[in-house]
Amino acid sequence: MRRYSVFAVAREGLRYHTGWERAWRSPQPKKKYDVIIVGAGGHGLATAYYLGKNYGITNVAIIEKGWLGGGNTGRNTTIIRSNYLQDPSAAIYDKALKLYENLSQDLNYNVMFSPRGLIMLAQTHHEVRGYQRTVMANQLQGVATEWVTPEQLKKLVPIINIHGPRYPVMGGLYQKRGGTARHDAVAWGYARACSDMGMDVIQQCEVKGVRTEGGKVVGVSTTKGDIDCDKLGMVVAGHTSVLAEMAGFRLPIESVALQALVSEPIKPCMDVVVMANTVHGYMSQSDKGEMVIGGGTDSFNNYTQRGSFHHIEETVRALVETFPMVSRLKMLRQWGGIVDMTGDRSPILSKTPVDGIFVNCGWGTGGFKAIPGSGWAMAELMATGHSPLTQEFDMFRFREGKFIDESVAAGVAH
Amino acid sequence: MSTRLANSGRLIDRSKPVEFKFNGKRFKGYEGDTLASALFANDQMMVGRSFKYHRPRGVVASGAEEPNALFNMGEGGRFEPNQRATTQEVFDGLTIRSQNHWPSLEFDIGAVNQLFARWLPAGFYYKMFIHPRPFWKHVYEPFIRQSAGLGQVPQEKDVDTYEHFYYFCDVLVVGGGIAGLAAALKEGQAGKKVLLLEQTADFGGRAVVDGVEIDGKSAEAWVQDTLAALNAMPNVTVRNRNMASGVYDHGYVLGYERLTDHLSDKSGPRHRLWRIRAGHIITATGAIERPLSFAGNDIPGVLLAAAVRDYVVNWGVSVGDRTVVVTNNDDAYRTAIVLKNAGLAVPAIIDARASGAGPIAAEAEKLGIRVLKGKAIAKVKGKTRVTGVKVCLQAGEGSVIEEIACDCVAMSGGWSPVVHLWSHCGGKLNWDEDLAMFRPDPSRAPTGADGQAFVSTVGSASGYLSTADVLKDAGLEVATNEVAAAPLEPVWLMPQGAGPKLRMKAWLDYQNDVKVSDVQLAAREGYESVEHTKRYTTLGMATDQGKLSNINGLAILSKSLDASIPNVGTTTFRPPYTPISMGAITGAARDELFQPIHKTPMFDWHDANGADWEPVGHWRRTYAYVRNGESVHDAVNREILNVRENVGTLDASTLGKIIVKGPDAGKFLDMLYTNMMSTLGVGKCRYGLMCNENGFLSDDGVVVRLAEDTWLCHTTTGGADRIHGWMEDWLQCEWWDWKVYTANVTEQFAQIAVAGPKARQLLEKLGGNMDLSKEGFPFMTYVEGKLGEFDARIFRISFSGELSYEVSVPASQGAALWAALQEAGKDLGVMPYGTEAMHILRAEKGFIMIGDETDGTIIPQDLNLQWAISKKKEDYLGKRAQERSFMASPDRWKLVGLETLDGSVIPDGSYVPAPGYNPNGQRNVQGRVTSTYYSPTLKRGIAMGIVKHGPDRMGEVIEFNREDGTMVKAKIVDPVFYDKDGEKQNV
Amino acid sequence: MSNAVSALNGKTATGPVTVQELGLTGMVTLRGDFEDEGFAAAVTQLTGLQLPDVRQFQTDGVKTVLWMSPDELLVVLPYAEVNAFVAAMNDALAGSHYLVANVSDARAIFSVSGEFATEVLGKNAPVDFEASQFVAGMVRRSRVGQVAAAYWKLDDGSFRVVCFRSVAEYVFGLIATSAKAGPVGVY
Amino acid sequence: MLILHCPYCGVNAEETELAAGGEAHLKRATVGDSDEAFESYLFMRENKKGVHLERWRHAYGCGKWFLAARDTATLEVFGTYPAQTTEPPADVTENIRAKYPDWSWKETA
Ligand SMILES: Cc1cc2nc3c(=O)[nH]c(=O)nc-3n(C[C@H](O)[C@H](O)[C@H](O)COP(=O)(O)OP(=O)(O)OC[C@H]3O[C@@H](n4cnc5c(N)ncnc54)[C@H](O)[C@@H]3O)c2cc1C
Ligand SMILES: NC(=O)c1ccc[n+]([C@@H]2O[C@H](COP(=O)([O-])OP(=O)(O)OC[C@H]3O[C@@H](n4cnc5c(N)ncnc54)[C@H](O)[C@@H]3O)[C@@H](O)[C@H]2O)c1
Ligand SMILES: Cc1cc2nc3c(=O)[nH]c(=O)nc-3n(C[C@H](O)[C@H](O)[C@H](O)COP(=O)(O)O)c2cc1C
Ligand SMILES: [Zn+2]
Repeated sequence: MRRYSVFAVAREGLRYHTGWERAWRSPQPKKKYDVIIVGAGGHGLATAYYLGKNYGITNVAIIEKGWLGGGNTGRNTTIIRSNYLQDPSAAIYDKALKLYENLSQDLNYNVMFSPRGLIMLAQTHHEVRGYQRTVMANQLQGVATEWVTPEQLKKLVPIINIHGPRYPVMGGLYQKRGGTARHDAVAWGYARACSDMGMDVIQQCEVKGVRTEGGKVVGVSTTKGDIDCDKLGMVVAGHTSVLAEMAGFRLPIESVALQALVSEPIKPCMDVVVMANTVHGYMSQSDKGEMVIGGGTDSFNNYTQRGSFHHIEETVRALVETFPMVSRLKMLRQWGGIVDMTGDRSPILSKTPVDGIFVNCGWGTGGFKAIPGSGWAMAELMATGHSPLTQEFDMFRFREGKFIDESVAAGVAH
Repeated sequence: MSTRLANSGRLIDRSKPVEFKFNGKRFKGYEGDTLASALFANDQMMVGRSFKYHRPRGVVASGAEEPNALFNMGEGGRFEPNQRATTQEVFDGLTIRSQNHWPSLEFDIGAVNQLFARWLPAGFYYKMFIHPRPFWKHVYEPFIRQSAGLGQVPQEKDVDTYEHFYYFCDVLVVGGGIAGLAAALKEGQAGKKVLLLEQTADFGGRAVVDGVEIDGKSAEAWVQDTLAALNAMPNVTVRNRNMASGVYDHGYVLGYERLTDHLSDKSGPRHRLWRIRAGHIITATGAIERPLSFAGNDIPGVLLAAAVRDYVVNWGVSVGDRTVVVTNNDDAYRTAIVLKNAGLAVPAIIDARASGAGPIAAEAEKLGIRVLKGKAIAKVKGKTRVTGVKVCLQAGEGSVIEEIACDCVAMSGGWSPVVHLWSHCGGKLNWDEDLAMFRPDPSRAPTGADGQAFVSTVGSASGYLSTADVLKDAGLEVATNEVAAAPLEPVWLMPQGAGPKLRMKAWLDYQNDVKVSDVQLAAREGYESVEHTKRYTTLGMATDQGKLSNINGLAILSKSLDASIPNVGTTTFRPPYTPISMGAITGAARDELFQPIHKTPMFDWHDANGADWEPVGHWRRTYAYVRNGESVHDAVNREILNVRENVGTLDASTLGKIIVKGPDAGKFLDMLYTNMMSTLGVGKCRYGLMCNENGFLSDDGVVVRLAEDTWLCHTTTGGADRIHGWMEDWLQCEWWDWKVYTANVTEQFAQIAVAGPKARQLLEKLGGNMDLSKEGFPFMTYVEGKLGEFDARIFRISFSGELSYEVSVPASQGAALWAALQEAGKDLGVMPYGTEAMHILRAEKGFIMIGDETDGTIIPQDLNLQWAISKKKEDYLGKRAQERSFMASPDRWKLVGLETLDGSVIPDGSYVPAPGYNPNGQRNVQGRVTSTYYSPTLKRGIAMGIVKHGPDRMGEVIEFNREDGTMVKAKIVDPVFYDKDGEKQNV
Repeated sequence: MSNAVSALNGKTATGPVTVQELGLTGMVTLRGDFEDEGFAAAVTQLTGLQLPDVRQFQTDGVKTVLWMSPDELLVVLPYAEVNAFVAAMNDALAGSHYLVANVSDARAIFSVSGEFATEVLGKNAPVDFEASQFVAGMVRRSRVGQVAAAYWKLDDGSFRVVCFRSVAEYVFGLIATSAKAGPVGVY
Repeated sequence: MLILHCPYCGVNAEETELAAGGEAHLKRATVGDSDEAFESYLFMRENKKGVHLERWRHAYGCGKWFLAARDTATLEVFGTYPAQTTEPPADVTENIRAKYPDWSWKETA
């Protein structure tokens, strides 16, 4: 693979960039692969990447029904943080954050990871206690987070109104290492690296059926024909229930729409990500200048990638209250994605009732930040049958009542 | 130069001049002008700088599709970035400033980017800035961000107001051109309730500009007549300056009405967001002209042909003195003719079609206009404005045949129907080879709640271009004076064989600086999906959402992939059609009306007496009553001690109160609560616990049996609606044959806790007809009657551990009772106390608090509440869940009291580390604090927490972490810190 | 009760559209089986009014009986008569399965009247208030802004709006603001 | 922005007047039932892409729960019906079959 560098760009510039090769091949499916990953979103691609990188398993196909990165990975608000409350969450999200910190170099593709810092506002006494609990938990988990006062916060976010008449800001949970990354680049960078390892990223190919024999997976049927495999990874987010049904089991998952919107671009005015969970809104500014805004999910099952406008309304209302300047910006575009919500709102990385089938799903409203860590752990699980990072995220936890609940300490998704 | 013409201008009122400021300079215009037309009238060609290369930019269009002319507009609380000059009407006193340049529009440092342009192709940043690692965050990213971003940041709070309006109609017609007017007329005559929205100030769309004749009368006249007919119909409503911004599922449409944006007088709401429910939606949104892709097509002075025409006909301004028209279709000839008739020079029409135009060509030539066939523009000359064009063969690679001097280029690459609204909910498109356009496919329309199509299109929005066809599509057979047009020839690149040098100067997306070469690069690198190309090049992601660039871009993409255009497909159309203000989305819900505040009947008293407010759900409760010179913390301690020594009053009105009545009410409550409620004696109170089906504690409160078949259930604040809904859920959906009625009477009563050794004295001072003596009114019972002049029901329950009563009166009497208690209690030292004192009082007594001891993962057993779990019942909500292995495990953390050795207060949220680390390298933990306070009564820090095997480890000293990394030592003790034997509450 | 006060103590905003909190007003929630003659009879006997049809109300100008749900009515009557009415209802229905509760103080009741009252209400509720759709005699439970509310329309074209007491100020503020902002000009 | 017809008060209520309640016709598992049975009652969801039988409450209206048959892929509503039933009524089933001829409900399949 031609490596990317400023020199390569300089050289190409002189010949009108006619020399660049494809970022990834678009191959026809082979008859059989050692591993098939369904879903070329961030998690699917990362799983494949670490299968190759960490375990030398490269006879892998990543099968995508649409265009790679076109699912939630391609439509998320890119918040990255690891200040989660529960141990298993903090472990996998912080693994992800550490990998993000070197991802551009690792993939030789600039994913624009931007550790600009992230603040969760505390606007009630309950939230204050909740976030202080998180700070304490994070300390023992080896995740650096800190509590900031309203005054410190105002310095970090000049456009915020800390004296809001309704919910004055009482402080915030601050993770300096948190931030954002260029979502599409994450998918593209992994796809390029997978392709370079000889893996097949097969787009425009929908999995229509899962073939099993004697309780063991043997392959999938797709719109490009049957493809065999020894192991199958289902990494299809909002469509997990559909895939599971093909394989004959159910999961504790419901698919609902989550929306986001962007404002028209303006000059840089907020160099940190702010989440205001009492009022249900969060905002960051992209490198192009748009304010990237998100809020809560719809409440009904939905596969349309369209949400209900009243949630946009609630979110915008909340942000105008928190950042008065927002009132005079304009909404440029709104969109939705289908997120996979589990019974305890935490992900599932697990073996399944079918031998050889593994599932990586349930990231719901917050899985972009987890992509590298999830891929790393999932690869370990699929290759070795066990991973300390995935252990607690087993799908059978619901039977024992062993939940991983992040909502407890005023904690939230994104 | 561009200038105001002596006559013409159907939209401007020359008798009403207005003055406005551009970059500090005074400009003149007329009422009816848009900013764009007014700027042209003042020969202001250059209006801004592009996003990436900071290239000079001029106006290209005359409507919503304009990508370039965006301004910082207004001042202070009315400042707004990125206002579109082509849709903003001028008014007296308007001020605007151009964007995205430093130090000035004419001289912009950022323009150096142009020199590096060839090294800054699409996606260059993915390939560069990778090393050294820290540089991205600290060097590269800040630079990129600063050079991007367009408009300035609003600094002051918005001083305008906004509102919403719900509207319901049978048919919504979007677009006030002839198609929309005709469609509205038809539906109106059919007796439907019709709403017609037009985004601009005036009606008639293109037809009135083109000067078409409809059945012998001018389009202008036809439009006025039709409007008059519509206005005469009671069942038809017509609104202008109201844009349908988005179509949502089940016939929901947002109308963005701009009420004062065009006025100097800003009083009243600025925008009104219509929430329309339409049985059916007809989009008559017309078509948008496409640019042509030739080198230098972004230089100021290059405009869409129809726009140049609009400026002359609608606003009486000429963009240039000498205009070269370049086209692949007949419509642009109209522009040449209009210009010529206005006395302006048209040196040539450059028609890419070898066969040229239809009859209209003769008309042009008759006026002395030179028509070049099969020719193209090789390159536009000029830097900050057009100075001429180099002509070449369309079929060739761009070798120049001749140069033509001009100061304006009017281009037309054909038309694209406005299909946005059709597509928002999934309406599909067909590619029309002949017209080279995507047209709505009626057989694949968006479907609504009934599974039927709920959007249709008429007119140019359906892809019809001649006036006759447009009106036919709207159901009207008319005769027009239009001559037949020769077929258009698709031209996606000009000239056809343009080399890399030219392609690098052929713009597709003017605002985001995306050129033909960028799309070709994306294709070359495998970003083949149109969605990949969009995201890799940012084509169509600017504030105009690619209204001009998308089709041209994907045509280039399909050529590069040599796939057919329909196979490449379009990107997804998303609302809004053009950007809408966040203020409009917010509507009236700001400041006081941002969210409802729930207030108890005593709210005003609290507010007047130093209440430090705490939001609890949407309620406002008093955290503490702060006296002058006191800190909140002092106030809390004072309130606590006063309850312990004298008597305090707490506003407990927010507690939920639900009546449960019926023959099966007892049975029902036994399922709802972990306790047995059916056996509770009439007149008695019992503390009860509720769990969800997952076994976790969800609420608690005192249950009172009012009568044989009637119970009163108290819930936590904010629990009221949730628990009432929960009850109704089970009664309606699971046990619908049980005879039980519920009523949420929370707000019917004001409730006041009167707690402290002198509580009884205080109540007795009010007098009344109830026996409040120890014997006559035992603990955990209630009495009903007159307390002084108040109609009261008094519960003898205690959450503070003191002698305590909860007095409940009709809400209308709450304020008076509260005042009476303060008055009567003066000499007893009565003081009101707030929620924080209440929390600490209960903590001193070891009472748990929902939300502190519980967090959604706690089962009653964790809190040693087995005593509240009936063993006799075979079922209650949550019982089965609590039998699951993990819930039954002896290793679950259990509630204990905690006493710091040094008397200090354990920090909130603190954890108890255990030896060693888990497989993920995290420190093991064995417990955490759940409530922790300074106890003024005990003069030391006290706390409750849950600890592994806690109750078996009484006396053991464990360590809690602090944020600074140090540890606090605390002894495990009984959670009841104060009055262990409960003597004080039983006096 | 001498010193009893309603949520906003009669607060009024006058203008082309007038918004007024009606002060202490008797309101009783009545739940029972509408099919059961006994129930219907009791209601008619004590109010002198027929059981209203679905989403309708019956009124004699003093007492009003409103349909709230398939098994719930709201009886509006003079404040002073409430206790007696509740007692009488208890006697009349004794032995049957029903629920009667005085909710006079749990609610706030407003009158909204004037030229463009329909448009004012239409600014804050997803309800078609257009005269031909929302006719006198009709009840509609919905929202006003972010809180629950019930609307009904009298013969004189004015509306009654009922909401919970604790949000009376919010509701008043919202409707008064909408009134002050002026007409939309469609009805 | 869905509209659903409330079978109790006849209002075509918009989403903001309603509260969604998830999959309908769940059979409550409880004491005496296996861990598996209890798990599937509480958590395992059909989450169908296609016909979904679900619960809604007319929260801002008559307060009653009702059930709806809705297509989660197209948002078409085949019908709504009272909650006091253990399976979809015939007319609703018919409407569904008009679109999906061989549709049959899991329980009656
Ligand atoms: C609006 C929005 C905002 C969000 N904001 C954040 C945020 O700020 N921070 C954060 O961390 N997370 C956020 N998330 C969540 C995050 O986007 C997701 O958790 C994450 O992207 C999931 O990645 P994935 O690879 O698992 O799924 P996806 O990216 O959705 O990939 C799944 C892929 O599987 C494919 N697929 C499905 N079915 C089939 C089939 N039958 N055959 C073949 N392929 C199939 C799909 O086409 C898709 O490409 C947000 C999500 C949304 C929708
Ligand atoms: N000969 C050609 O090549 C050609 C090409 C295009 C149009 N035309 C002529 O233009 C006319 C087309 O008539 P028409 O009525 O179909 O289209 P139109 O363009 O004349 O009118 C469309 C109207 O809809 C409005 N509109 C667009 N989007 C809107 C939105 N979201 N909300 C509110 N309003 C919106 C526009 O402001 C415009 O007034 C005919 O006379 C036709 O001959 C000719
Ligand atoms: C972080 C982020 C920033 C975005 N910025 C823009 C933008 O500047 N302009 C734009 O048109 N869309 C922007 N989008 C939205 C995308 O155009 C697109 O709507 C989204 O990825 C969902 O895809 P879809 O609309 O094709 O379904 C952005 C999306 C994300 C996730
Ligand atoms: Zn209803």
